[in-house]
Amino acid sequence: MFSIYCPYCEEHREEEEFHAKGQAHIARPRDPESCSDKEWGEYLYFRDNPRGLHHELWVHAAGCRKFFNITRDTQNYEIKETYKIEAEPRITATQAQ
Amino acid sequence: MSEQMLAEQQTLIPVYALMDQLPETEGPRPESPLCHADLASLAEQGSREGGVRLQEQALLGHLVLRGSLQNESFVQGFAQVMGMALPGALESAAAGDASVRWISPDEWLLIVPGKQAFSLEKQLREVMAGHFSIANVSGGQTVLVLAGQDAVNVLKKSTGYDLRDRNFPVGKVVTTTFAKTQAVIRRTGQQEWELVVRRSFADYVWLWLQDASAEYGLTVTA
Amino acid sequence: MEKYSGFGLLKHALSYHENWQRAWRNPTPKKKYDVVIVGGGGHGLATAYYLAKEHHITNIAVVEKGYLGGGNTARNTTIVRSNYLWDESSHLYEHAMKLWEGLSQDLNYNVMFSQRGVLNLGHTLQDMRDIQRRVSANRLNGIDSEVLDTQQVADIVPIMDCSPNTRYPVLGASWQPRAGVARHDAVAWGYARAADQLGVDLIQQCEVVDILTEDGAAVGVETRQHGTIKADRIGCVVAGNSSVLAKMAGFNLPLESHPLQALVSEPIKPILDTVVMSNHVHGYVSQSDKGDLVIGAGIDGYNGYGQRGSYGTIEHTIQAIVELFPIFSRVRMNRQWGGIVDTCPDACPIISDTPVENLFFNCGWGTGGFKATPGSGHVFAATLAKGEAHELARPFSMFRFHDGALIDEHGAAGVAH
Amino acid sequence: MTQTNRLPSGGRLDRNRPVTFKYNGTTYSGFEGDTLASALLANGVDVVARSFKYSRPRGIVAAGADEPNAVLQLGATEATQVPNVRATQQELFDGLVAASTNGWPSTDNDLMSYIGKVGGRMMPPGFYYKTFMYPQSLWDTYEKFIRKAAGIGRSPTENDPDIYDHMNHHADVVVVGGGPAGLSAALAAGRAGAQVILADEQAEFGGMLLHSNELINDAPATEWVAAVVAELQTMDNVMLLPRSTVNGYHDHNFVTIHERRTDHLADLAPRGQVRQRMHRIRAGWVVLATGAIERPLVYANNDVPGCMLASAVSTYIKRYAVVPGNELVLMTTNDQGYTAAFDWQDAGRKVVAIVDTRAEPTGACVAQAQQRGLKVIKGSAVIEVKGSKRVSGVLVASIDAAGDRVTGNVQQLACDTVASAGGWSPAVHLACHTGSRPEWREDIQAFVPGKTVQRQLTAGAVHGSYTLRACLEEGIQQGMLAATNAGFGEQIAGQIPVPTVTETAAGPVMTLFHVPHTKPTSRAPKQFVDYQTDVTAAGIEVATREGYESIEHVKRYTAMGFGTDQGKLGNINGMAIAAKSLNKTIPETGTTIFRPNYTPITFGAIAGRHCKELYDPKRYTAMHRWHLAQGAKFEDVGQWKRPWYFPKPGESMQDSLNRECQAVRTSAGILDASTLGKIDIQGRDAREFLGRVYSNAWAKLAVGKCRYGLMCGEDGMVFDDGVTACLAENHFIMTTTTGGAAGVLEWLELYHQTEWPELEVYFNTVTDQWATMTISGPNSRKLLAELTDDIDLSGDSFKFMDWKEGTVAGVPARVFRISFTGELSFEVNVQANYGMYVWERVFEVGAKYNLTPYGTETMHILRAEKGFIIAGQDTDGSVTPIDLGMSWCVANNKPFSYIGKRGMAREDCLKENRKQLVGLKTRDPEVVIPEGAHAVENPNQAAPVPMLGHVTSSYYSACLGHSIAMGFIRGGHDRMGETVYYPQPDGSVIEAEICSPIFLDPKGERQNV
Repeated sequence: MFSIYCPYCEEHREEEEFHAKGQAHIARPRDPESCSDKEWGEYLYFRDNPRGLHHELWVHAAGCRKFFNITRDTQNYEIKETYKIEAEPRITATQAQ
Repeated sequence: MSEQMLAEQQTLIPVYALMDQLPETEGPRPESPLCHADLASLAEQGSREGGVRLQEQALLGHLVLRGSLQNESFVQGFAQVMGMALPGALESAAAGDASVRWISPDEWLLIVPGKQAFSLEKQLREVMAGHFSIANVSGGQTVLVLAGQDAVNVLKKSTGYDLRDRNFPVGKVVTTTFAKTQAVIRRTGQQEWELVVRRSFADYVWLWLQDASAEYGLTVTA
Repeated sequence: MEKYSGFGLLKHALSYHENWQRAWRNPTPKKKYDVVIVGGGGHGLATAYYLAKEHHITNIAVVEKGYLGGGNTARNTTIVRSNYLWDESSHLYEHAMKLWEGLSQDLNYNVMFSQRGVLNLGHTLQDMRDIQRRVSANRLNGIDSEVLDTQQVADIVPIMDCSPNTRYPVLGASWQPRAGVARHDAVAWGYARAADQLGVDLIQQCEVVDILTEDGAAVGVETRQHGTIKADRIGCVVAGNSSVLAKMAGFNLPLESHPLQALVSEPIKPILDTVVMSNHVHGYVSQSDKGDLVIGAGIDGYNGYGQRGSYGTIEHTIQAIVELFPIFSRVRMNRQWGGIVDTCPDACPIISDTPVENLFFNCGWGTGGFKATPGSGHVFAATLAKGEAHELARPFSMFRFHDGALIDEHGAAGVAH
Repeated sequence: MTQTNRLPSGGRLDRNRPVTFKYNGTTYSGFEGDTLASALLANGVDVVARSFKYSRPRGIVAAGADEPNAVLQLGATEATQVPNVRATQQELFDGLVAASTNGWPSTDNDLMSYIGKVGGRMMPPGFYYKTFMYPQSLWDTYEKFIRKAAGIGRSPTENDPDIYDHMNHHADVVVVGGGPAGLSAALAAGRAGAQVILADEQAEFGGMLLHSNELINDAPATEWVAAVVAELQTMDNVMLLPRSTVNGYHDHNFVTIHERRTDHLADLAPRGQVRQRMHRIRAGWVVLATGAIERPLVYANNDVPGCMLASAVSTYIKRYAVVPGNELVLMTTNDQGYTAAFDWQDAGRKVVAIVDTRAEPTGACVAQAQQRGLKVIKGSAVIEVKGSKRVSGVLVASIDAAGDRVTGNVQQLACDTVASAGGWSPAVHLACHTGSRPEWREDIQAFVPGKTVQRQLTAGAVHGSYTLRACLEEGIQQGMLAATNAGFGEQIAGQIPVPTVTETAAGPVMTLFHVPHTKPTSRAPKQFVDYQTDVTAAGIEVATREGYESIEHVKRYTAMGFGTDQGKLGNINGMAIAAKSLNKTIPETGTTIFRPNYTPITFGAIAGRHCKELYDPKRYTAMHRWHLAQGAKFEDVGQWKRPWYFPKPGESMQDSLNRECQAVRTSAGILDASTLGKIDIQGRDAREFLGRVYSNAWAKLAVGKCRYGLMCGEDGMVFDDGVTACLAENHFIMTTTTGGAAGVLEWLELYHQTEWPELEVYFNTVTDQWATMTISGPNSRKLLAELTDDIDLSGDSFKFMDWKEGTVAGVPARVFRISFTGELSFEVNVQANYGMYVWERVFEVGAKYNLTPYGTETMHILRAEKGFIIAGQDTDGSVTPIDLGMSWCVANNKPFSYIGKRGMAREDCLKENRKQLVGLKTRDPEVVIPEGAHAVENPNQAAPVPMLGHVTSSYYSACLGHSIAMGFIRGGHDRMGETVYYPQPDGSVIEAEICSPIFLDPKGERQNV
């Protein structure tokens, strides 16, 4: 059971208040029409799904209803940082190596 | 179309739909979300002093305010009309019989006497400009007050939120899970909490509270 | 290799069980194989077995980073059924079902396949519509499947609360009599022993750290313990690690890996003779031959390779079980654990060639892996042998996520108005 | 019966409170303070179980959570049965009823045991994998016997009368275990001012000190315990939880504690009391002080009743004043073991011999044994036990220093009890729960907690510090450290003195797990490793011989550790034996990982109050009471309770539906539509936003107008629909499906927050705010006119898809002229507080129009007659608006590429012959095609039959006088008039013609009356 820091409520909350929404930083193509089926498919379905550091989107569903990002280790479940939706992660896998 | 006509037309087209949802006469009988539980008569029977006291503050005016703290007219306008400032994260404020709760960085819940909801929304809309919204949800939720020495134990059974004094001082407000629904919980006293719950879940919350209070004794107050 | 039998057992008893042969060898890998299968779980071992048995390719290695059958094969709730909605999946799972039905004899290893029937409960009108739809499709596909009403369900599982006063009353169910459960470990071991017997090298404690390619084609794997192992074709069957291996080969898969938890009660005397599954009141339960109630939980919402999920998920599952079976309230949960399920957006697997030539993937089974084991291995073996997808595997190409030809087994999301 | 083994004095019993209980039908007596196990031993009960594979008689071997044998059925009534209760952990109460589980006719005399004796040799590990295969058809029969033999206790067959609940906590420090280390840790952290929770599974705090002979501050250890507990009780920042097992340690320091509040009082909780409570705790820091579990030695026939752990013998004597026998032989590999013999002697019973496996033991205890006149046989071991239902003697022989083989002659000693002390295994279980692997420590020959990312500390025996002084020291240190880490503690650092204890010089320990026998393991009498699962040393050797070499394989192949004790006693011995037969070290062989629970936890406690009425919220509309009063039948839609239909007395469901439909078509009906999701949308860019999330156009929707919209995913598949009204230039109200409400709001927020934050728009849910009643039918206008004087309802002023504001029954209302039935319809929305009032007024005036309440089923029929879809019923996440024949609801000329547009343009979505939604008319108008039925071209084909698509909605239409249906057909839009076939389970075939899904009033004139 995770204890998650909500960057908008500015405190830790219980996992029950949140929903995980998958990989973060997947921007909708600016011009979908110009995407090939392949490109659109990659956008829709293909994911990094790393074993290790993962930047993921969560929503504080039972709290402030804000979406935000978490950098989490998918192996030991340690949360390295949480940051607002417009922000970039400070901790990345490349740094970790 | 001349600019003047255009301007006229725009003034004709309302930007927001403002509606007084209360009848003019006393005729129509309102029913609070817990009306069917008939707390009033329970209150009369419930003379026994229990470790937990419960009261529904029915039929109040609930307004959801959305806006940015960067929007001065929104911030100022609220202060001007309500005589208090919009509270910061997880804080609440009160002025007279009006109280306001932080819900999210761009959302506040204002609770006022039922009859004031419309006029206040009107006034607020008049002084506020730019990007903001106000939604009257007076019929969509209700306020329950939970008090007594064991109130905190009932809450501990109902939510995983950290209720310790150092984390949850009087005046703090959080939106969190409550049993299998949600509530806006505000600490209003050392042994007193206010729950705002949605109408359609009110009966479930009522059942839950009766059950969770059973071992301490529940007293319903009018 | 000796044949297992009651008589053999007696013979060994007389010699104090001192002369049992190894179920499989512990070979050191050769430099090169015709086919290297990465992943020594049920699916990988089955793939090796059918490659050797039906396609007579025996120069095969199965490389496993841990021990045989140590992944999801060892962690599932052992349910076997084939009553899937869409033609593509039901054909694949029914293909597996037919293999299950003769598996113990085929492998000469008792996988304890117990066709005790599976109930999928319906609790809402939309549940029942979906059930009727699935059953109708199953029957036309030649799969034994029927719709039961509440009373018929109650007759099959008298200990379940089928009364109208539960929160979500049981309105009926779909029933597949040929479905059931099997002994999960035995499936891996049975395939391992049979594959070894046909000459397949099973190499445990051998972790693949890279997939070697030469101008766009896979030529071998680099392993942590045994260096380079060359191969003409490589099949990856590594549930819970698929995306990691795909990355080594330089591409992404349409997968997310999630924790899936399960638990067992203490062993109790026989009380539940069939498998009960409910999507709406989420939980599924059967009773193992050991007497444990084997209970499956829901998938945790976040990505996780930790082989454990959140306690809240366990709570919700137990609540569902107690709601369906109030008499189990005083029974106790003995142990819980978790697996890693690779889930596809359309809840169907990937059995496919890949952007890399000679490299094939069999993954994305989500919660449906164990029940498909023989079928999955069988069609993947054909795919590896011929270098092109077996006809039953064709719809499950990873490239369906490009053209949009998904096979959405999520079914109806839930009724609206 | 008399308590033959009870000492006249001593123990921590309340002798003034005698207790009587029943075991296997016989009444026995004990005292308050007894466990069921201590009481059984006091009464001289030897056999408490039969092993499940060999049906061998089994007795009590341990005194705590590690007991593998004394696993009994508890409960005086059917409803209060509890299977598999560990007698060593069940406190005795007056009227307790217990029974052993296996054995026929009785556990004492079990006929199966003869089969066990004979057939036992036929049951090596995994024997069932090797047989029962031929023929497959017989497996069912084999399985019945296997299942019957397996299992221990039985489930109750009546519902549980007790209740369970949860309580959440946040604590700075959670201390697990109330022994010397745990008590010290709690005291240190408590004094530092941290909020502390101390949990121990036993009724009393103190752990091993409760039966120890050691002195703390020159007084009996129990006095120190009492003092510490007393001080902790005075601290209001400390919560003490006795009878509470920390069953799980989860990620981010989340700890679950199972508190048994009434199990020591009766098997049914006293009225109004909670039987068991799960504490769900978010801990700042966790101090594991879980102690260690003594290792039994593995020797021949070591399962004969009378074979026990040395520490258990001491526990029974000192804590419960019970001597579990008369003549003791003690076998030990270490000094601590001697204590059992001393306690035994002090209890006035005979110690036959102390068999020390060490050639030259040097500890002070050896001298003490000699002073006591006890016979110590050095460099030897008990290699075999004699006796069947009770130990009658032992074979003792000298062994080599490595403990690999018997070196000398065998002598037989008569005795009735064998205590073995093989050293200690730290209770690392909880440390493993969060995925951390234990580490092997060569110096103590045991696994200790490994590296972890949790905020976890350990103190005392759990990480191998076995002496009392070390436990107290570390407890204080770690308790202090935990408090300091949690932001307390500086002020009192170092202020807690370590109590003085007198150390006794201890000699080196011998590493021995498996005692050799004169015969090879395969031929020696059974040497049990895991009692409960009947796993023997020979069995483990067979497993490794067959190539099951990973410790996980050994475990799974032999079932070692799969019992209800989860191998607390056996696993380490099993690993050692496997390692030896593989010529590996124990760490090379590896350990099996422990998972929750530490000890089994009641399902009811995990479910808590979330069952029955409280299993899941029931959501009600403002008019629910009225529906109840009318005897409505309800349908579950999401969490909502919606009226399904309103049967009149004596009506069948179809009767009601026909009546409700006719009322709407001929006069007026009313539907409670309050459950539809409603989202208030405000902001300058609200209109633009709608255009992006709906497939159709919104740019020109004027104030006062409503429009229907389809919502698709990025894949182009429809996932929700509804009507959205333009309340004002920058103000809209969107309706969603009942089930989809929450999802749609989150969907809108997702795109606003992550993709288009620049758009000025706010979304607020107002679902619960409005009571919504749809008055539908030719007379709806007349009816409504009687309730409003400020809304012009005339057709020219109040057009279809208009909305107006005014008052209905004196209550301000928004009235939408939209129709899901095809009839003239007005949807009246009032603040929910007035919903019931207005609803009742409507019925007052409605009587003369035969105003008829209708439910979801009638609504479904009426809309189906009009060919309107229901998202979720006529869609399933795989259909595009085009597939639905709703291209009129797709505006591809919109400047912004709305959600779904690109998805719809993918190759597969454009291909010919997709399944398309059509109407279906059966040849026989009376026949209703079952929903879900699949169409085929040729019903006479053999399976697998190619399918064209399924029926999504199907009803009997009373108004049309024939059945109607909607469903998918491959390329259906181009197949109007063609015939398809629906084979039925009973072999019959329903023939249907493909037609337009609009069965009634295709021109839509009815709503213009």
